Amino acid sequence: QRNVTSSSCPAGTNWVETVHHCCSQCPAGTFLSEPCTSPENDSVCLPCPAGTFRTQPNTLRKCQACYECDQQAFQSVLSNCSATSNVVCGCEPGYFRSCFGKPCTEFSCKKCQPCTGRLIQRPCSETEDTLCNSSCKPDFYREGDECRPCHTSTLDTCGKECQQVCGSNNDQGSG
Amino acid sequence: HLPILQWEDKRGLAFTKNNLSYSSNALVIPVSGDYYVYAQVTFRGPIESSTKPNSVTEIITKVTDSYPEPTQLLTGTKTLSENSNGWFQPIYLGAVVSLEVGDKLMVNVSDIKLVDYTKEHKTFFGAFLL
Amino acid sequence: HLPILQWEDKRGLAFTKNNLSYSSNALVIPVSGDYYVYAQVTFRGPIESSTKPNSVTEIITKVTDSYPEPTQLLTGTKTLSENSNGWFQPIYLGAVVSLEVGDKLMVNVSDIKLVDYTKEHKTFFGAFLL
Amino acid sequence: HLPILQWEDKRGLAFTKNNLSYSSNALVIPVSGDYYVYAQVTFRGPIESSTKPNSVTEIITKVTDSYPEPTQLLTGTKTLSENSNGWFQPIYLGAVVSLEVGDKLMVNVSDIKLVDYTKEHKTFFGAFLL
Repeated sequence: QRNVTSSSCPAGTNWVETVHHCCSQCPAGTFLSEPCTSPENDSVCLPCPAGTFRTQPNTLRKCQACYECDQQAFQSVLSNCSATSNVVCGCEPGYFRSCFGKPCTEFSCKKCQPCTGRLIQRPCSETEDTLCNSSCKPDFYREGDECRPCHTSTLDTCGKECQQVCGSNNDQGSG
Repeated sequence: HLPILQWEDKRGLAFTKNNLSYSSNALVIPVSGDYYVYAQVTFRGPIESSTKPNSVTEIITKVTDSYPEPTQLLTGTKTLSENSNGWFQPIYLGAVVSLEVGDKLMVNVSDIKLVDYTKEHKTFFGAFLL
Repeated sequence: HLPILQWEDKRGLAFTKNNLSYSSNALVIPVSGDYYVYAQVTFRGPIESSTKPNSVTEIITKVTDSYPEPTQLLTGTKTLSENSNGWFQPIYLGAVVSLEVGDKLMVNVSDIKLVDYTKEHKTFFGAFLL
Repeated sequence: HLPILQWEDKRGLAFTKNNLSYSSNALVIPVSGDYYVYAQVTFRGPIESSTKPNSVTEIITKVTDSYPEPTQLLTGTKTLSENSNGWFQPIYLGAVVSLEVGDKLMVNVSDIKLVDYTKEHKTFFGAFLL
């Protein structure tokens, strides 16, 4: 018998060393339970047990263990693990992905910034934090890099910026 | 005692053989001898709970019928200097220890909520007879 | 995929034997069995490139003819809290994995420019059959 | 040279066997071959001395009659970003090295005052023949 080596197996088959045969690949979602021993008696493939998967045709003796979403760190399940696909994780509403390097295989879920007192230029999404408008909303005045509501200001706390924004309102209010 | 980790012993990369068995969170030693015992725990944060830990600890422990208290075999403890954004901290431990048949090996951690259990190749535990 | 490290396999402390061979960046498994596989990568910075990384990752990966995708066997990932002056961060990984003849083992890293390749005793990779 | 650590070789978890002996701070290799050599050192601070170290280093070294200088086999070096309050930093090293009968293995550290020697399961050193 010509010495068939792994590199010369026909398409759809893989070399299985333990039986020195090119055996049919098991379809995605299954694994090689028993290798073929002759053309008549082909590979025996079994479904991946729960919690495991194979995305591709294979002659592996086990399936891969599913990842889990890090629900204690605000991750959510976008799609469950199936026999042919791993779990896909995202972030809970109100959180966005902060990647640890590229590609973004590892990420932590960070709280979206609230843009208090500002208009939202771009809402928080799965992959990006909220983008706040740089200027304050009406009836809010700038204090450092924060926007504060006019109604919380008092005569002695209402500085120049505050008076410009809230001052005219106060006159109307007290008029 | 510190919380004990639970492990997968069959699916994916996990396996047991040569009568080394896994039961109630412990590897059970089938024959007396010297074993290389190892474990890695990847810790990560922040998590919901408010308190930010200042350190993480992993301990490989032995429990034996011949002594009422666990014995700490290997310990890795690391202080955390990371700030509030996401952090990862792997701790690897491994060494040769003399064990008796029936001894049980476990992995304790300072805070189970900080353990990254999401991927089997980030947190693992094993032993082999020399 | 993440960049793959290249290794010295003959000079200095490096060697291969018992038919465990090294070719195109991978250790090639000569006989099926359980192997203790290990690697340490020392990462260091800063380097000229502007962006300061917030983490470093090392992954020992298996490639096999029986499956079209690599399998991640062991992963060490660490966030960097160091400030802008010089930093070093070693990551060691080691565990027992079941391998088939012909399987290839490689080490991937998050950023090859951050790897300290200057001294053979700081970054190393190996495997032995149990 | 960097300071050399001293080790306990009999009491507690410590032991030597198969003619691997310990004398004057070194493991002495009884038979030529490939050994898996490993060590963990837990560093901790602050200590009274004023200067706060910015890094810690652990090196497993070989001394041999056939060469007048020590050979560095494995090195783990880590910068410290921790602030002034208490810190812990474990460094684990392990790999296969080819050794000759009579070779001596030692562990050097950057600063012996920073080594946590208080518990045998935090700082340890060993080797076994493959």
